[in-house]
Amino acid sequence: MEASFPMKQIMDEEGRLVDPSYQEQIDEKLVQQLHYHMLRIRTFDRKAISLQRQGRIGTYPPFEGQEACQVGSALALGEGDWVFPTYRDHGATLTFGADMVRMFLYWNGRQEGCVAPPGKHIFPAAVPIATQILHAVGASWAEKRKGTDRVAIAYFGDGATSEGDFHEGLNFASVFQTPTILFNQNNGYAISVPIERQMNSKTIAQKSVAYGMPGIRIDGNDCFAVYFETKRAVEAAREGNGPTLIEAVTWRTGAHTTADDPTKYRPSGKGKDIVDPLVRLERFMKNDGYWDEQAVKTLQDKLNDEVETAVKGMAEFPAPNPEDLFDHVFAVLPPQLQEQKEFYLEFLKG
Amino acid sequence: MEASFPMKQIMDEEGRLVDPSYQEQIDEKLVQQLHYHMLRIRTFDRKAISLQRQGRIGTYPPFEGQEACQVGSALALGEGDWVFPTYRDHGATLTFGADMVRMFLYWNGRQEGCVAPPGKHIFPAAVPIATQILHAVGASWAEKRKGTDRVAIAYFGDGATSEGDFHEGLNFASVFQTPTILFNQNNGYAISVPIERQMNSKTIAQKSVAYGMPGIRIDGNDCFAVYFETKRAVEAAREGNGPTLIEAVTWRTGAHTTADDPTKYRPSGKGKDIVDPLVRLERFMKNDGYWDEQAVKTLQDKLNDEVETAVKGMAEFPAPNPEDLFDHVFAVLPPQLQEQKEFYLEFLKG
Amino acid sequence: MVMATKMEAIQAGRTSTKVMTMIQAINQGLRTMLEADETTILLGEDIGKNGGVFRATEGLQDDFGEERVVDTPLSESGIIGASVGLAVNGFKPVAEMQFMGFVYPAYDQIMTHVSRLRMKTMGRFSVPMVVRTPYGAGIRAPEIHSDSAEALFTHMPGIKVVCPSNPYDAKGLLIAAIEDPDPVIFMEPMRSYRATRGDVPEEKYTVEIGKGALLEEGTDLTVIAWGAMIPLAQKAAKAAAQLGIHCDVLDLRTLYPLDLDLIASSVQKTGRVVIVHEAQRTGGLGNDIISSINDTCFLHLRAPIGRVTGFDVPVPFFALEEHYLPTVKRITQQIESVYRF
Amino acid sequence: MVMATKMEAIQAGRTSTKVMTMIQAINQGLRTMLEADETTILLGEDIGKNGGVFRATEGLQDDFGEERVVDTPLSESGIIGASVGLAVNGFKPVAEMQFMGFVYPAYDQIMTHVSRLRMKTMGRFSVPMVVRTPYGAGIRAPEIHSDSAEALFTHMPGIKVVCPSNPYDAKGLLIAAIEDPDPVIFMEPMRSYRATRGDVPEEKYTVEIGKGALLEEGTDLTVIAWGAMIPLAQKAAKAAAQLGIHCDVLDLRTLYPLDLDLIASSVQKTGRVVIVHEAQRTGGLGNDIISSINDTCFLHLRAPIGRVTGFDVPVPFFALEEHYLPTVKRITQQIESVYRF
Ligand SMILES: Cc1ncc(C[n+]2csc(CCOP(=O)(O)OP(=O)(O)O)c2C)c(N)n1
Ligand SMILES: Cc1ncc(C[n+]2csc(CCOP(=O)(O)OP(=O)(O)O)c2C)c(N)n1
Ligand SMILES: [Mg+2]
Ligand SMILES: [Mg+2]
Repeated sequence: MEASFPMKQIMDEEGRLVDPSYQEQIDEKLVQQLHYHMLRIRTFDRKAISLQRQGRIGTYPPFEGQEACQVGSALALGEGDWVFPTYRDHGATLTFGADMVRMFLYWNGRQEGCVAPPGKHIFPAAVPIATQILHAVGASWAEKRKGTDRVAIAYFGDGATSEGDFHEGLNFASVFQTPTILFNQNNGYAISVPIERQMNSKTIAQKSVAYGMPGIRIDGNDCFAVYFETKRAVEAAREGNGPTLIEAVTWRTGAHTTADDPTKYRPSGKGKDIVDPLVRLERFMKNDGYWDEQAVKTLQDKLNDEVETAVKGMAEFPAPNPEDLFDHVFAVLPPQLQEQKEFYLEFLKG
Repeated sequence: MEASFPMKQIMDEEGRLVDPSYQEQIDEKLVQQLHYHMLRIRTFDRKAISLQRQGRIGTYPPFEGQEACQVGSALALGEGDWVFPTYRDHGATLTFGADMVRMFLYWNGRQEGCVAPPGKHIFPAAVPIATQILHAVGASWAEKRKGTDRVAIAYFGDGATSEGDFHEGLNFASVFQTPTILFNQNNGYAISVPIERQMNSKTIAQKSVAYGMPGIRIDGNDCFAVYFETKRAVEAAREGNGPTLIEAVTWRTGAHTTADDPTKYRPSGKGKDIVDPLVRLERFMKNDGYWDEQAVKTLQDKLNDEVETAVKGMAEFPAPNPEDLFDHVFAVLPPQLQEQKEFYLEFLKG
Repeated sequence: MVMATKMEAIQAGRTSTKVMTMIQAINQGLRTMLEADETTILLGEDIGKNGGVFRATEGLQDDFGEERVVDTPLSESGIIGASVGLAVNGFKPVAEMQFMGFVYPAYDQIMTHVSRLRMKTMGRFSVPMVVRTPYGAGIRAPEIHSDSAEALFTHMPGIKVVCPSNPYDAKGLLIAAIEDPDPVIFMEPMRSYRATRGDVPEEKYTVEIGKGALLEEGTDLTVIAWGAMIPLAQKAAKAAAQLGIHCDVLDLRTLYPLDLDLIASSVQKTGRVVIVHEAQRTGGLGNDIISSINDTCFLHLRAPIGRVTGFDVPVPFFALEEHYLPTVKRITQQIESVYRF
Repeated sequence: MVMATKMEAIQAGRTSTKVMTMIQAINQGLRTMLEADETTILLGEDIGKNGGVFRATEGLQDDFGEERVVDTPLSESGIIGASVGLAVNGFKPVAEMQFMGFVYPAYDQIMTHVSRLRMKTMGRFSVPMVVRTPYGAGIRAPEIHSDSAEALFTHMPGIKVVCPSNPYDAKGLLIAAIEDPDPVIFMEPMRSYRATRGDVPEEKYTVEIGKGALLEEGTDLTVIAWGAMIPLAQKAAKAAAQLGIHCDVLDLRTLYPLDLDLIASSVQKTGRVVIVHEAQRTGGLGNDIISSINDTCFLHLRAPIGRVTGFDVPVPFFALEEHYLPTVKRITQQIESVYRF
């Protein structure tokens, strides 16, 4: 069965195109875009880790190593599409247009971090594993019903495939032929549990067979494979051909979260041979004449500034307002909740 | 994908062996056993429907048309194995050794109907769809842990495959390589919903691919195919080779339950061409010289008697005891429940 | 006797009414909203071709098509989870859970998303949806088909819970629920589906969510109930009247948010209370009502509050359900004993 | 000050104790039962190699092997459902739900099988299992990681619910839970995992399920709490004492079945009550306690029962959690206001 789902690669570890049929489509603009966003979200990610260490934000789940997955897939989407991320997919949402200040706020325990920019269809990160898959199915079903060509993408990990909602989501998507991209980042671990103990199937892509759904396994550290295969799935969905399951094989370089210690469960050396997706793209850029040392330095400076500005934005953001505890539970506060709110605001005064 | 899961048949609709390699294993004893049990449970089933019509039992879900599935699979089990039925699998449990009086009691709303005979590992019928699959996985896992060669069989319908617990159950079974037989009766409908709207996959057997688990599709109206393929799966499980998913394609001849009207949702004529599994076996018996008209008549009389005696057993069973409302919730009644019980028994007196 | 709900209809000058059962009223409510609002979409198991196992959706797929009255796979979490996506993207899903005992597989979706999405996005996204579900015992249904699980939802912030006792309220509350900007659990007493009949206006109308009704007026004691327990409460009140005990009978109609003013004003008048519900006593909504009375009526209470509820056991197989359920006799005795305290 | 739990230890003549945190006591309790009973089997996400996200199972897989300390797939319904099968077939599963907010996907299995199997088979099959789960807010955890969902289980007949507040009780109750013939939800206040320390006997001992403890003795008012709220309740009682209000402080320890005798005897003495819990007020266990006091202490009550609870909102993101949670100040004020009624 594994044989039916070989891992698709467009660019190898050395940054060489292994599938020359893509040569033409890989132009300057795409390369720079991929590079810009991957570098940008990495800058964000590393800053977030250091903020957590300083106690300036809460527990944080880094995505380093998964930048090709997140940027490649997000760039394959259109403006009006819907994004349903997990807690580890803020690389994708930042690329898609989420606000960086609010991203920091989110990781600082602020609900303001769940509020997407106007017009942007970005759901709050799903914390209960696999639940967002159904939301993506529902939202894209709504687009289909409205007759638009918009799609939804659901991000989820290898561990998520064990939950009932993964299954119910894929079944709904296939039965109603919703325009949904089921984008799996197989980073080899669900916290400490390696994929071999998570499932007995050799691939995640083969799970598509259960739903009579197209499935594909790609090298998730190859930003071109991610970009073009996601784009293919998006186009199929737009054209009314229903959902696709994409397994992007990748690697989480760091800890599950800043509260996690991977040395407890990952054999030392495991993953060391994996070429970082950003390095891989840079090799390609160097090989193919896209690399401009000075421009990259300038870009890095600019990104550092952007991130620092966002950190400042977080710090200067209005303090948490206790009224927000009450005001958004219902469209209109029920009387007993109104009473609780009044009681509490009074309490705070005295 | 359908091609990878062709429907296995040993005997065709005319009662002729299509796979002669089974000739030797199909002996007098097996044929008579299959026939005896299929006739027996059909007699029970028809009686139950008529009891429901007379208001002597509650809503009843008939299994007519699925006798080959239920008898063939139950006979493939060993004494100490575990059976996890749905509400429609009392044909299987009766064959495996459930008590007929208690079966009637069950359908008359008596919890006494859930009490399996001593030593018999028969679970109460699962009402919430697909939940029992996990119980079968757990119970057979326990056997594996104890080092026995016992197995568990979980019965479930085509509709059940849409539930999260189906998925979580098959995943657990495959990850822990439990000795579990996942026996699906695909009778084409989940109440009113046809399989084409339940799933987008062409077969249920192909869902095994998602779990790296052996799967097979068989003609569920061919009692030999059911018997031998279940036996093969049971033996594999006993030998430590883990679980198997079996899709037995069959047909529910009657209504979903006595409260259901299939003419509302089944195109008229649909299923009319399906040869009843008992008729099919009888054709085989006639073809192959196993048929003894007189003996079958005698058997039918005997079975009628057995069923009538069981009905009497139900009627004469001690009346429901209100104390049973309280006494089995915990091993020891907590004080507040004890108080509620005392209050109520007092209330009943006056 | 004050029939508050009928009064409302009459006050509003609605004359074109028809006598119907609760199940017919629900069917009409759904039809009304499918007609009135294009975004209304019905989802559930067997609700389409089959018209629902209780026929609540009978005829609706024929008239509104398979895209608006959708037979789904057998997948409760799927139904609710997909409805979240539909609801945030412009639709008004009305999802049917075939029986309340089958809502549990969807509990996670309701608890972690349906109820919290507005809060966590500060209103940027919301989930205006209705979960319809038949509940309760008394019709000799199989195991798990008779649960009464309101307290699992009244404890869940962000969700409203509604439970009509008669056809008029059923239609009016259902329409109000579908029009509500927030998610509503709509509990239908299946025992009353065909057992209750009454005048129901043919046009569109609403019964306000959050408002109970005073069904009978008395001075001595307040009986508080809802849904399938209302007819029993009314009969018990009648029996008590013959003993000289005159009761207010309150039909809560909405279980969250509770109509605390109605409860307080009645209890402050009578000083005595009997609460009736068929769910288990421990953790049942009766406890919340007692607490609210503790908060608002402490100095008015003349006797401990009495409760007639299901016992703290799983809803039994049907041979024993008559022993589990409150009965008119148990309620009457409780009224008497509270009165004589 | 009466330290009931320590008293028990001393009375039993246990001298070999060690000061440890609650998480260490839980780890020891698990180890004790893995040693004492071969059928004990631990299941959960990340409990093996990783030793649990809070290190509750640290070292146990190393010492007892992968067959007895099992890392499962990410599948809560799977864990509980498989445990049902293990439990009926001779094992004692101790399942960990990583956080209480992740028990909801398993709610169906717990509600329809774990809690009902003994009842429906009249004892032929039973499900002796323990579901361990960290609960509660206050440690700046992400969304859904801070729920306090006891009321969803105390309302479920057939399940016991236990919640220790200190290391001694944690170990003793955990062992009692594993030895119990019925299923037990074992709630661990994660905020107290490392914040509470105390003497814990090294040997095997149990704390009886169903019995609360009187932690502080007073005459004026009864403060009732459990789990992570106990340290706050104790501090508030101390603050109240400085105002001349002397409180009984009850640690319920078991949430179902409640120790109604303990509650009644204290309230009949003091006549005034403040209940503290961090779950939402509506539907919270506080309501059950109020009802039981209504039943047993009506004539003794001198003031409406006060409550300090979470508000009726989802447990918020952590920037607001200090506003959601009861505080010593809120409790102290409530004690005062009930006392001055
Ligand atoms: C329903 C549920 N159970 C458990 C958790 C705790 N948890 C958070 S992340 C995680 C592992 C997820 O693994 P995977 O899906 O592979 O995603 P990754 O973290 O690798 O990106 C777990 C168990 C949760 N968030 N939700
Ligand atoms: C969780 C749950 N949801 C809904 C139901 C109601 N229900 C009972 S039987 C049934 C259809 C089951 O179909 P299938 O699995 O194909 O089995 P069959 O009845 O055909 O034997 C449904 C929806 C249920 N029992 N449990
Ligand atoms: Mg992962
Ligand atoms: Mg079926």
